[in-house]
Amino acid sequence: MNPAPLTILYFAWLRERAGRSEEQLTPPETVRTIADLITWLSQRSAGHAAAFAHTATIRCAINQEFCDPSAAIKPGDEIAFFPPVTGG
Amino acid sequence: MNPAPLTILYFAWLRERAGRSEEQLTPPETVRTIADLITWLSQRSAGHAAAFAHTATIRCAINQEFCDPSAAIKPGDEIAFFPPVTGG
Amino acid sequence: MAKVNVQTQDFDIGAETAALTAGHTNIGGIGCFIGTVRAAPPDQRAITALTLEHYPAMTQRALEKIAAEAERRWSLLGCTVIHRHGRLELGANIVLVIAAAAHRQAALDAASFLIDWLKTKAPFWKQEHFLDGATTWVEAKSTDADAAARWSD
Amino acid sequence: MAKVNVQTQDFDIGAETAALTAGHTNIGGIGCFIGTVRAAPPDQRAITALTLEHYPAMTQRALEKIAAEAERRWSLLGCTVIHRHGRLELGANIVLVIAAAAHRQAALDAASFLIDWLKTKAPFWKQEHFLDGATTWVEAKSTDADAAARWSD
Repeated sequence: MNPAPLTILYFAWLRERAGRSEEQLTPPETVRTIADLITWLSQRSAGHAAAFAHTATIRCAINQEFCDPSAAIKPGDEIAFFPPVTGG
Repeated sequence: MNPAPLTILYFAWLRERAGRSEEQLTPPETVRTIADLITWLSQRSAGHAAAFAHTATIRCAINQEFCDPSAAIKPGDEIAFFPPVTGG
Repeated sequence: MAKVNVQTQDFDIGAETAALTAGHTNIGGIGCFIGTVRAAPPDQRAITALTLEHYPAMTQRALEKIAAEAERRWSLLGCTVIHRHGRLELGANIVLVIAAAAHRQAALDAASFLIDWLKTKAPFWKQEHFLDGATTWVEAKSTDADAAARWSD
Repeated sequence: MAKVNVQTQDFDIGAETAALTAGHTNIGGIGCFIGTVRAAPPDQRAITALTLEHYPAMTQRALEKIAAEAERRWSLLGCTVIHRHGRLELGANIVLVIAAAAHRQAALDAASFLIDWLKTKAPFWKQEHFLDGATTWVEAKSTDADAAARWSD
């Protein structure tokens, strides 16, 4: 049985640069953390590369909780990438 | 011509103790400050004496502006006595 | 110029906020405070209502001075102060302050300042009514003087 | 439990305040903040509107956590947080926070806390619309991070 895919979400200018708001992907087993995932995603298209070009301004969440790039991911997780929040 | 009388106003528990909310009085010329006026008023009745018994908790205003007991008074002034304010 | 009202009737924070902001597009934040008649804590004598006495000839002017000071310190784009007097039942509104500014910190700080200064510089006196018909005058709190002193004269 | 809404439609501070306080007699103070869409300063490019994007699956929960933290820190007797999303014109309401407590300082501090944490911990992103149809994403301000940091985690 294959592992459940990740759901990857993009918001604000990451969504615009990536050219998509959501995708379902199953990265290789070597992708263990958010940082690994960013490296892997960046190689998928020019849009992905543009979205992840400035890692210092990218924030992320796993299953709707903010997390650090060092956070571990597991099959089936919902991973969201976005700029620092500007609500209120 | 006689000098214009002072208008003396009492609020809250000073009003209740003095048994009046307002009176028109012309003190002798030796009454020059609020402190002098308090001393003079205290001798007018038991109610006045009770109203002014605890000078530390009495606040005052001359012509609708807060003032100190050392402030000078002049004929025709509106002098108000009251406890520390408790609005809001 | 601030709107300052001293009145017996209740106020409507929605209507007051709408009036304050109408036609403005440079407001980014609005800070408000409402003070209400609170029941006594369980370990104290039960209050049924308050009566707010004030010094009519002085109150309006005193509140206008406080509002003008807030407008000056925080460059407010709008300011409303409404204080009720007379008998007020448990849960009733007593006072409303609203401060509108370009940025949130100014709006919130100005609202805090308005209520802190109002507590020590506006000529109102609260009388508590108890269940048995007795009354007592509320004593000024040193904590209110301390709060007002945060905003030096 | 706080009332938390994420919605496109406008809110009514009068109705929200009334709902929050209905039936309570132990509330002494209500602190509120409204954030609104502000025109750009004269020396900057003119804004015509904002679009607020958010992360639907996360927003409600993030706001509930912030509100629960405020309720815990200040023993609030009521708390409401409403945040709009979608396109919002100049002058429109964006966000409302209300905190009710026994005493005014708690109510005002909790309202400040709510908006400060919301600015850095709720998944919303503002896009500015300009007169010529161009758009840009608003950058996060370091002053917002500083304001949120006043209330340590």
